[in-house]
Amino acid sequence: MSFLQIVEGPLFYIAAAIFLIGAIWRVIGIIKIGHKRDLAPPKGSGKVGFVAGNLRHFLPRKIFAKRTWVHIIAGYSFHFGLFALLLFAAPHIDFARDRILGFDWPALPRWGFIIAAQFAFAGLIMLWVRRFSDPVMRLISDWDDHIGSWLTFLVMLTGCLALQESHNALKAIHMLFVDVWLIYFPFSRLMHAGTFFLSRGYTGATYGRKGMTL
Amino acid sequence: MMLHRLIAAIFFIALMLVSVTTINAQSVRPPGNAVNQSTDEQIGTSNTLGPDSQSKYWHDLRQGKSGLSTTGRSGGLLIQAQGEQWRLIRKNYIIKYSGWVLAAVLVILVLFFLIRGKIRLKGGRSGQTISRFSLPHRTAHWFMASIFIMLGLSGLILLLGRTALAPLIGKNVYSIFASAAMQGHNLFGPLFIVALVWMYYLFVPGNFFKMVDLKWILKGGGLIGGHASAGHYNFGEKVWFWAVAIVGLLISITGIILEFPWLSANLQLLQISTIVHAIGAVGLIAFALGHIYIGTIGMEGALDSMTTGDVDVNWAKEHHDLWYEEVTGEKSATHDQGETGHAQVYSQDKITGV
Amino acid sequence: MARMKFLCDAERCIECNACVTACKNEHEVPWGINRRRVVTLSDGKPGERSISVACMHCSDAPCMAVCPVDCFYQTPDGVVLHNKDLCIGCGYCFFACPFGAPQYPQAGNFGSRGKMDKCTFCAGGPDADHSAEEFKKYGRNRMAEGKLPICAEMCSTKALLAGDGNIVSNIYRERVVGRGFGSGAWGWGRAYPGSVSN
Amino acid sequence: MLRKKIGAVANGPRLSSALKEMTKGTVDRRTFLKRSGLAVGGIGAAATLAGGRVQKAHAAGSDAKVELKKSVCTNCSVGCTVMAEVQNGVWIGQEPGFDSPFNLGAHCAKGAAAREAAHGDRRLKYPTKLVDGKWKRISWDDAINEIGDKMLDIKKTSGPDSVYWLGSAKHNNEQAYLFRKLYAFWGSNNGDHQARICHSTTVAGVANTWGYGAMTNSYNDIHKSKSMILFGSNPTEAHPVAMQHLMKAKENNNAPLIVVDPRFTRTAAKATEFVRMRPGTDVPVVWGILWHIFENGWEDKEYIRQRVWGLQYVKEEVAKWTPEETERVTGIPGRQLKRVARTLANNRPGTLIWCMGGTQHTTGNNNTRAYCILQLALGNIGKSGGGANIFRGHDNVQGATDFCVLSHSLPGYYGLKKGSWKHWARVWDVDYEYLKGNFASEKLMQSKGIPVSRWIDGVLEDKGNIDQPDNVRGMVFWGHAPNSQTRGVEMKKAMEKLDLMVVIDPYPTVSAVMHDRKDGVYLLPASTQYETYGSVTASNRSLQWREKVIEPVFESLPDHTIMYKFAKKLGFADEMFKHIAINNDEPLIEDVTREFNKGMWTIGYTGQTPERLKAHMKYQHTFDKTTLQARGGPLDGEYYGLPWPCWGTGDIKHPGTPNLYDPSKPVAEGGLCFRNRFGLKSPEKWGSENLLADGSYPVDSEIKDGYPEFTMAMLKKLGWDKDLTDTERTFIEGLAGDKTNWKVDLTGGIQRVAIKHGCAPFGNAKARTVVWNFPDPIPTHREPLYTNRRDLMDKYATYDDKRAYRLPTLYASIQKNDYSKNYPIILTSGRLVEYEGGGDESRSNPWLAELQQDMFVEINIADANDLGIREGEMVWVETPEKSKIKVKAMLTERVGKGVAFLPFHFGGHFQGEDRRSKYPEGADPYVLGEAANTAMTYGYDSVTQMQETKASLCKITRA
Repeated sequence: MSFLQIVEGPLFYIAAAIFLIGAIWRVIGIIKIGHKRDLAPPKGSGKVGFVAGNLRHFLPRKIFAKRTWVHIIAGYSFHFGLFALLLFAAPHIDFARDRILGFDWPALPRWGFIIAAQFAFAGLIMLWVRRFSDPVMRLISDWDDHIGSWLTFLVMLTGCLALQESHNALKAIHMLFVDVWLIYFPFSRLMHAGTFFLSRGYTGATYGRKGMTL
Repeated sequence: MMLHRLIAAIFFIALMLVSVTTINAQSVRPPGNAVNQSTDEQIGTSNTLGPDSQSKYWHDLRQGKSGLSTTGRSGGLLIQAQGEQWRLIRKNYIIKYSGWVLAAVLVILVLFFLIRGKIRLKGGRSGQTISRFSLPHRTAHWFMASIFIMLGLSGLILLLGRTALAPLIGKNVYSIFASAAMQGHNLFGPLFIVALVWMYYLFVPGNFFKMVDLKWILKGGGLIGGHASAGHYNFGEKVWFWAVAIVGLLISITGIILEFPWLSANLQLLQISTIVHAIGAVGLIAFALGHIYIGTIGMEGALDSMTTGDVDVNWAKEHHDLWYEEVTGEKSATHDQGETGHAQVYSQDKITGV
Repeated sequence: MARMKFLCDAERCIECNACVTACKNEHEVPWGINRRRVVTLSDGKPGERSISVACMHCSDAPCMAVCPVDCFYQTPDGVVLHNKDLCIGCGYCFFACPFGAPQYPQAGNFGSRGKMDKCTFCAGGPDADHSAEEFKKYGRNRMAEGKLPICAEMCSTKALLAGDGNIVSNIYRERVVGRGFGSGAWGWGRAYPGSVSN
Repeated sequence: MLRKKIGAVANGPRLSSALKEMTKGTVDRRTFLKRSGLAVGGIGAAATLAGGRVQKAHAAGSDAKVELKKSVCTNCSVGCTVMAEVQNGVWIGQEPGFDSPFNLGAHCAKGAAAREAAHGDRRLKYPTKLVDGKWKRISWDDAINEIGDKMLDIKKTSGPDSVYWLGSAKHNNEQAYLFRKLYAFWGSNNGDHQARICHSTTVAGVANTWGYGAMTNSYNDIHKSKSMILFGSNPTEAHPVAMQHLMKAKENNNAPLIVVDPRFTRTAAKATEFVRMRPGTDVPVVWGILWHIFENGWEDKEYIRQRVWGLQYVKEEVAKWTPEETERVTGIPGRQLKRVARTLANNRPGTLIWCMGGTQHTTGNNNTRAYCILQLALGNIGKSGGGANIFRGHDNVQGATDFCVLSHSLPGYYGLKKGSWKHWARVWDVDYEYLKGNFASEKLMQSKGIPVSRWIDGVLEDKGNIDQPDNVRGMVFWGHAPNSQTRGVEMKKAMEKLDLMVVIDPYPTVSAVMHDRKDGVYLLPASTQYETYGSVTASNRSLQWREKVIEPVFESLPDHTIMYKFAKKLGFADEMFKHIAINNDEPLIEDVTREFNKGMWTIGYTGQTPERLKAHMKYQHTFDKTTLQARGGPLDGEYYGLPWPCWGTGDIKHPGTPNLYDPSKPVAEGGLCFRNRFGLKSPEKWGSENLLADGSYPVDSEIKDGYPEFTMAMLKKLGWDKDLTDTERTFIEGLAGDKTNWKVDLTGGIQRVAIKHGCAPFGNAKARTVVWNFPDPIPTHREPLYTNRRDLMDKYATYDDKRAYRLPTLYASIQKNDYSKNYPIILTSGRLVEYEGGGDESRSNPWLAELQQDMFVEINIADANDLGIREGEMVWVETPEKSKIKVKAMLTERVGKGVAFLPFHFGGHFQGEDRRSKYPEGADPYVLGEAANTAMTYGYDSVTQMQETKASLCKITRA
């Protein structure tokens, strides 16, 4: 069995299983915390607040937008770029069809792929640069943040270096990082990808019950 | 100042757009063969052979005369004579000298470090800092830096890999590197342009040359003839800035041409582009080595300006006295006489303690 | 050892494109890639001449010299071949080749060219002779079967000659003598410098 | 440091070998291209991903044995041998057929891509019918039943002449013969094929001059020519492999190559002299040349005395064509024609070649006869290296013509007279009365049917104006591209008026999409000739035997199988296939060959038995590449492909006739003289002169002078009847006794005896230069119907309107209108090397389609500048009949000022509208374009109804 076969075969499935189980475990853990008892009768709906909280936070607040516009643009650039890459890159769709789902959907053309990658890279680099050059960010960042950023960066980079799709070695390296990333994901801040709904929703729900509009 | 920067930035972008559109315009021109020279229809025995002698015919071909073909974009061209020149320039000059140039710069830096050592702060660290680069400045710088390194490394692998790398790791493995390098290079290339424009916009104020720079040169940047005064940027930094801006522009334009080959049907343009691109890039990399040296191990306290953005007051006084004065209104000890006339008084809160 | 050469007799080439389709048919070259093409000069005017052109398998091949991954090699017969496993599609061989021989699946955005494809003198590539891999990447290996390139073999007017340089130049010389007037053979001096020719 | 570096080098190979495994496999480029959307480079690029390609790669990898099959290219008439490599029933490659004396391994673009034609994935895949505007798949049985019922219904209500059987030059000889037989048994003469619109004027003109209407020599014989003159012929594009032979003459003999054409064609580029003429002035050009020849006494006087009749009448006409008058009409300077004349006179024997540029005119028959007269005056006919070398268009158009898939004759040019029918009834072993019973009337049985060029009028013309009971109501397009015919706009109307349209073809053809019908159209997939076998006649009259390369692909069936199915459905299969074995609905090809061997006495298709033809293919390598004669080997002395006439039965082993009318050989060894076909004396009006040859006869002839054609009576008179065998004598006596002539003697006895005594069975006569039974007995110039030279109208006006072939035909009533103001540019058309015919097959071949992706019009640069048109722009080309096409402009000096040229292979667009969506799914050709003939105008030859495609008028405007 070649190295590539291992990293995109058994190792990938193991990593994916750890990812899934870990993520579910994390989410259950959060849900199990429950919410604080209301001290007064709720004035509004917690459910509406949950949704509103999630939606509202997608829009940057004016007061922050002015000061941290680089951060905000970089954040959107990175996240949208990454999702476009992840979900609509032709090789990814092929992989998903052949190894996981069994069906496929339209892919981005190659140039679309590359533009998405450029957005993602630009965003990620800016975010990471900010992480060590902004004193506040530097202070509140720990190893977990850096490892998460770097792992994501390496997954993206190795993926893009393998764009020619002619050398299995490049693909194998990419897949190796993917596997590591998947294993690392649920136990790190990368998990924010799944939990930010809950936290934003929690806050939103609290506000909702208190009758605050966001 | 804001207006100044905007105009500069717009000019910069416009220049790039123009360069791209001119390339494009070339491709919509009728090909050379569409321009017919009407020859008088000859009623002679050779009325099927045309007016030219055989040898002239083949000679013209050799010089790149083209015809018509049903296949391909450049199908009409038979012999492109300049390919050979391109190959020779690449082989005999670029590949040959770029390695030497980079190696020489490294050697000089090592020697310089060995001889001169780290430039220490004469007064030591004061413990007080002064804000030199804002967060956006730093973000832009590091954004550029990371992309520059990516491009530089991948570019060098492609340029020198066959000579330097392939014999070490074998053709098969090297091909993997080269493939990755090419994909990476093509991917990060456009980001370089984004970084370049952004950086230009942020850094262009203060980077225009002034009289003080002449004095700085005469004093060899402080190496000879004692302390050389400098504003926010000294002459060396200004040169570096303009080198990045201008050479970077060249690299960007040629890079676009190479990255989107369909923009131009002109093979010669592509060939010239690779040459300009390579020369410019090697030059910038060499310069960057110096920049990195002086920013890190070469000078105490210099790196702070790009990490925290705050530099030690003593560092500011020693290396950018005029700027220090400008910001604080305070006369620095090392300052040359008679240069403070225009300095304005700034409030004390520009200086922050640790 | 024979030194393989192509020679196109422009006095005979009639731009029937048989060489082009014969090549495509033999090697299953995809749409958009033409390992061989025919160029007509002075189209529609007195002096019109056509020349079939592909990789000329140069003696000192420029493509070989510039390839950043060194994927080219020359067989003992003088045929210039390349290894597609190594090729990274950078396009440098196309810049260097005097005859525009290298072809790429798609010269698209962001430097995407795909792996270079060019005339192999019907001699396949580095993979095992007659293997499915070889066929897929380089097409048929006629040389290994003891046959000459299909384009020249099928040329409608026998304008395109291929084979051992001595024989090819003898045939051509005889023709030139027979015609009573001659022309320099196109591309010959360029592709095979220093070799005996017309 | 240094040590470490060395270590790294040593490490290198280890590292690389460790990674080697990873570098090995590559991602399948096809799937990658598909997914990443890189393949959006047009339909062609997408198609390279389709399944068709993969099959070969698969086969190439397997270890099954590779078989070599010999077939013959199905494009032009050169007859190039296609060597097919077949593995596991898959055609995996082509090798050059070096043994073939015709092509010596060479191919043009089409031949080199032949494999794609058979394995192509744009083929019609199963029977399909149009239902409510949508194509619906049906079974073969349903298709035959539905079509057959409809035909029988039409026959019942309107008579058999209301179904039109349009055959093909793509059929092999056996299929062509069966097709001719099919519509004879159906009971109509309304059948025809492409020859009508390609060389019918040649056949009529040439046959009426010296006997047979075919290429006199061969492509290979051109090797011996000392000069070559081409009229309206562009072999570099139409017959590329033929150029090989021309080049040989040019290089080895220093033979001047003269091209007379309105365009500076690619052939002209290889010529030594190019004569640019005004389209439609062939007769003046020839007379202009002959004027100099007669003026200087360069004609071959002795030859003319012995073998040519009537030249003094021609001289009178030629005398009118002084250099000044010639230049006024043709635009060619007198001194150039003088040089041409001198060149031809000084370099004898010279060959004269013509093609569509000469034939497709309202005066086509005049042109062809003029060419013949030029060659006769120079004494070039009947000589090796000379001859009238008429390059035919399709691979078997010579054969299909010989089997008379035409509306005016029975196989072998027997005509439609009662005797002709009776002859064939004997061959077919059916009763004459039975055949007659199938026809509407005996009169219609013996009258010419509607020619293919006029089927439109057969549909659209007022019923009362047609000489048959009803209009044409059902059309069968059996291997015919409608876009090869003029008047596209009216054709669309005609198609829409029909009750039934049947298209039988490997490809849907433009017939499938040209009209806006909602139903009543059937597409039946026929196999290509690579999927069946049989004989095919090349332009030089040689027959070659094709092997079956692969089994029919998809649901396609060979044409003869489909014919049998129809015959069975229409109720005459038993009679029609009486002596032909049927195997699973497929008639046995060899039996068909043997059957026509029994009846084709006139032109000597009798000696070419299947066995002999197969042997010729097998021993191809033993034939001389110039003389075509086998040297040694089992076929010693025979000529390659037994070029007809191959006299007598196969048993007498006649070697075939390499060059017609060549008296330098005994008849038994392929020699001949001119045929006695027009009686013994010319009519009174033309001097009542003796037409028999004078002192010229084939070597070893026992009659040392001219003689009439052989009959039993003549044999008896000469005392040669005692050489007949008993069976022969019995048959002859039983047939018509002394009146029995060489053409109807089914035993071949008369031929055998005549040849035994060194005589040609068809007599020994003079060629006639005055065809007294034609509208213009001496070829005369008449301006095209649409002409912009109104100043020539008084002297060179066209014919009066007339009736021919059951239909009224217009001449003067069109020419009298002056369109030259609004339509100032002369429009002509021609071929491209990559495509053939209507182009459906070649435009569906990716290798070829890639090379010519746009329909274009060649416009002279000066005209284009006057009109404000630039290179590559779209333009409208509109003709006086108000039909117009939208095409790309190509600015070139190839066409002269005032002339525009259209290639005619495109189709699928109609007056600016792209009709790709109307094709059955997956069967649309890669390349579509406007059909040149959509715009081409009315105009038909006065003898054969050949369409006028080479000289019309148009205006060109920016689109």
